[in-house]
This record gives sequence, C-alpha cells and structure tokens, in this order.
Amino acid sequence: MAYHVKLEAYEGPLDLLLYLIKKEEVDIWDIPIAQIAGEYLGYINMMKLLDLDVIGEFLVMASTLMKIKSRMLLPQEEEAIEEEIEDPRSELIEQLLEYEMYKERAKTLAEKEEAQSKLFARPEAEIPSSQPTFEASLFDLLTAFRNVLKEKAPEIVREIEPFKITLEEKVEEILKRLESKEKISFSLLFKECLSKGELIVTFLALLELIKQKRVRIRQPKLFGEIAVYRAPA
Amino acid sequence: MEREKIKLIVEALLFTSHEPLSEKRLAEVLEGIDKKSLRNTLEELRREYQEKENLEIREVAGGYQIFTRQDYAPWIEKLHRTRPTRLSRAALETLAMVAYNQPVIRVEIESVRGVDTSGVLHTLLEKNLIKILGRKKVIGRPLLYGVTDDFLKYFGLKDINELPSLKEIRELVPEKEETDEEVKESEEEN
Amino acid sequence: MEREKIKLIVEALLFTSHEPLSEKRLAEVLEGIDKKSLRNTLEELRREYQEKENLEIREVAGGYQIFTRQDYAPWIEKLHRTRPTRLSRAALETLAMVAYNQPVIRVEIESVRGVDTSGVLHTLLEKNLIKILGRKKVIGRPLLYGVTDDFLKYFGLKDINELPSLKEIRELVPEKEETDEEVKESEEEN
Repeated sequence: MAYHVKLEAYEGPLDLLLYLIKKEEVDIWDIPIAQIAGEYLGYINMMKLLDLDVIGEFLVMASTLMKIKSRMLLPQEEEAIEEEIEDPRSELIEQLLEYEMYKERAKTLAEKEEAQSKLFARPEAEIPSSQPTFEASLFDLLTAFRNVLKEKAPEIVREIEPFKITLEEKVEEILKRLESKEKISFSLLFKECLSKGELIVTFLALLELIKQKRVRIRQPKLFGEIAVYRAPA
Repeated sequence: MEREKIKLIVEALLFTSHEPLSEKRLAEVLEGIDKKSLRNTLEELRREYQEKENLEIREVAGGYQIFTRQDYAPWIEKLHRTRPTRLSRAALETLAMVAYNQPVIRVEIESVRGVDTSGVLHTLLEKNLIKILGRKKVIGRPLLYGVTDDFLKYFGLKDINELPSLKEIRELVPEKEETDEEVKESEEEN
Repeated sequence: MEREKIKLIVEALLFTSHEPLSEKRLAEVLEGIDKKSLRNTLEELRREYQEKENLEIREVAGGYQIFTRQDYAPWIEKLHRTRPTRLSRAALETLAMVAYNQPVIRVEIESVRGVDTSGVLHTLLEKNLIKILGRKKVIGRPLLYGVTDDFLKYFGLKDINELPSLKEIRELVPEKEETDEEVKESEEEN
C-alpha cells in the first residue's frame, strides 16, 4: 500500500503554484514564469522521488507553465501589429485569483465551523417509535451498497457457487461475531465475503438486524468509518 | 471555582444530556470539585427550577435530569408528532428499487431485498410515494408499481430522469478509504 | 392564550428540540396563534436568554434553537467524550464553491480547484452538507449540486445570505503574510 504524504502545498496544482508565488514573494500580476516554472518542476521531481501518486494534475499544470513560458519567449512585436496581444499569463492569473478567492471563503467557513462546533444543543431524544428511522438518504443507501459491490471484483464469482449462505445464516454469523467483539467495521464485514452473492446476503442481513434493532450502526468518529455494534440488551 | 460558575456549568451539562447525570459523573467532569459543594449546587439549581413553571430538575435513576413539566406535554407531543418523519431504511431501499426499475412487481423487489415487502409497499402507497400503475400481463396478473410526483418532490427532483444513475453514483464513490482522508482531526491541522 | 403562557410553552418547545424550530413550525404547534405575537414572544425570550451566561437562543437554518455558549464547550466535550472533528480543506473549498455558485456542476468546481473532486463531493453528499438538485440542461446532463439545511446548521448560519460576501471576507480576515499590494490590486479589480 502506498503511503500518503500530504503536505499543505501539495493539495493541488494551484495550491502549489500559489505557495511558490508567496514563497518567492513575486507579484501575482507579473509572475516571472521561467523562475516559477523551474521551481514548480523541482517540486514535481521531489514528489516523484517521494513516490506520490497524485502527479497527474500537477503534470498538466507543469505543461501549462511551459507553454506560457515558451509563448512569452516569442518575439512579440510582430504579433502586436496584428492585434492587441494578450499576456499569455492572463488566463492562469485569473484562475489563480479565483481559486484564492475560494480559499478565503473556505477559510471563513472554517472559522464558522470552529465557532459552531463549540455550541451544543439539546441532544436528539430517543423517542420510541414503531418504525425504526434512519438518517439516510437515497444516496447514502445506494453508495453504501455500491461501495460494497465495487470492492469485490465480480470475476471471483462463477456460475457455480461452492456453497450458498442464507440470510438466516448470515444474521447468525454477524450476531455470533458480535458476541466476542463490541463492534465490527462495516467494510471489514464485506471484505471477508467470498462472492457477490455473499456480499448481497451480508448487506441484507445487516439491514434485517438493524430493522430488528439487534445491531446498531454508528460512526464513532464523526463522518468516519461506519461500525456495526451489538445493540444493548 | 466559584459556586455561581459551577452552577452554570452544571446547568449547561444537564441541558446537553438526555440521560440522568449522576453526581459521580458530574464530579468527574468538574475535576477536583468536592462532593459537598457539588451537592449543594445541585440542590440550589433544583430549587431554582422549582420556581419555573415549565421546566424542572428531577432525580431519576441515580442522577439528575431536566424535564419539561407535565402540563406542557401536550405541546411537546404535538411537536414530535408533527415532526417530518424520515423514511426507514427498508422504505428507502424499496423506493430505490421501484424508482430504478419501474414499472416493477412485488416479487421482483422481494427477489432483491430477500424479505417480504408488502408492509413497506403499503406504507409507501399510504404516503403517496409510490402508486399502482396497472397489472402485469403474466400469470396472477400482479400489480405494477411506480413512483409518484410526491416522490420527486420528496427528493427534490424535477423528473424521474434526474435520479442519479448507478454509473454516476459509482463515479462519485471514491476509491478505497478516501472518504476517511477527507476528514482530518483538528489537531492535525493545527 | 396569555402572553406569559405562550412564552413558557415556546421555551419548553425550544428546550426539548434538538433542531432549530421555525416560526412556522411553532405556529403549527401553537395552533391559532397570530404571527406577530409569536414573533414578539420569541424576541422577548431571546432577550431573556441574552442575560444568561451559559445558554443562548440563536437563529439557525431558518429557525430558533437553544445552544450552550462557547465558553462551556470544554466541559461539555468532556462529558460526552467528544473531540471536535473538522472538515478538510478540500471539503471546505468545495463547499465554498457549491454554496456561492449553486446550482453548480462538478466540472465548474474542478475548473476552479484544479483537481478531481468526485471523492470530496461524495463525502459531502454523505454528510448531507450538499445535495443533488437535478440536472443541467447541457450535453451530458450533468448533476447539479447545492447546499442543504444541514450545511446551514453545521456552520450556524441563519440562511444562505448570511454567508459573507468577498468584500466582507477581506475585512474580516486580514491575511498575515499576504503581500499588501496583492490585496489592494485585486480590490481595485472589483
């Protein structure tokens, strides 16, 4: 498994470019393209050395920079006669400024997030209801299952399945596993499935157990990996 | 810490909790507080709430909890009753089946979900999220189901073609554990 | 119903609710109340809570809700053993794009951010901070995204218009090492 090195400046090609512009203290309206392009390529080489796999978008930017650089080297007088020539950098500058604007907006959102996270409201009361409700949208449901199906390549399955596991057996299996452990991670539950059929059965078993209130689904870390818990007796 | 401050903290703690908080638990949070002054604070707070007409602090199951008073129950029940209900998972799943495969008959839904869906279908019909489109021309002439305009409204869609396709959903689903990485603990960021 | 009684009921309702209550919702529960007196009551109640040191009534996502005040967060976090989690920068940037440009399609976001955002969009959909609004009537009929009520709740916004405009952002966030000329010049542009 490739390990991820995530440096602030590496979040995207524009981030890196803005970072370099600030670091070199150059004017965003008059970027010394040759210098910045050189620095940029230096960082890309470093990323290659670190074996980072996010290089695609950075390469696109590098080629844009090189293109601008070469256009800047063209003798301009001849072109200028025909029409008011545009600075080859202007499109890039526009993009950078726009991106910077959203970075600022993101920053104010982060401040609001910070402020709001310190305010606590009344918790949701556990109102007994005849029908269990879930905080899930249609999208949630489809993606959860989509994820599951995607992780297992369909090739594993042939027409002949060595054994068939029923819904009841799967329900029992999940419950049994929860006897010895407090929780099982959602993804792990599916990783161990041998066939697509078993994946589906596992998913259905889980839904069934949730419906019967025998297990609970939680995200221990807010928005994190989903875990399946034994429901309190 | 001064007494008044402790009282304010305890009140805030009781407010954010939907289960009774024991003195022990409160003492843990208010590290280093002595038992007697905590109890006095709780007593004082409780007396203050006794003056209130709508709220009270009660000792329940070895802890303290804020409740609304009996007289206010009708309004609170009404608030919860009129609360927009969320659809159950079974309902959502069945709805998805109907929306993506309509017109569809019950056995087709059941062959995927693996459980009896007559109850769910009934609920969905009642809520006017699905409707009967007609009968399928096979043996037994089973009912055909489809989604309604209310379904589209519920999910904020203009028409059925606006439903994301499975392909699009697949595109949106990130590889591996990317989702986890999107969220960083705040400490890492600082 | 007399005014004082209404206030007590409204307080009890706000007190028990885990989500913001809109005036409309409150009026439904308090059948027959006229809008003006409800609004006055809410105003009065809010002023009363302003006197409190530990609780306050805030307007969020088109409704009213009681919150504990910032200073009390450490104790409450300790009680619930929660650690605040934060959205990643990528998630915040994408959210900003969606919030300020909704309805917006994926390629528009990507053209600004310069990176693939499908993973982030998925995360945000999953957290119910954004939603699919429909499809754009262009070739390929791409999905349109917008922010949700949960977005407003998450950031404590009354409504979408409460988002600061770019000008306000500049005033609010004087950047540390950002070169002065840079800011000035882009202001001139506006």
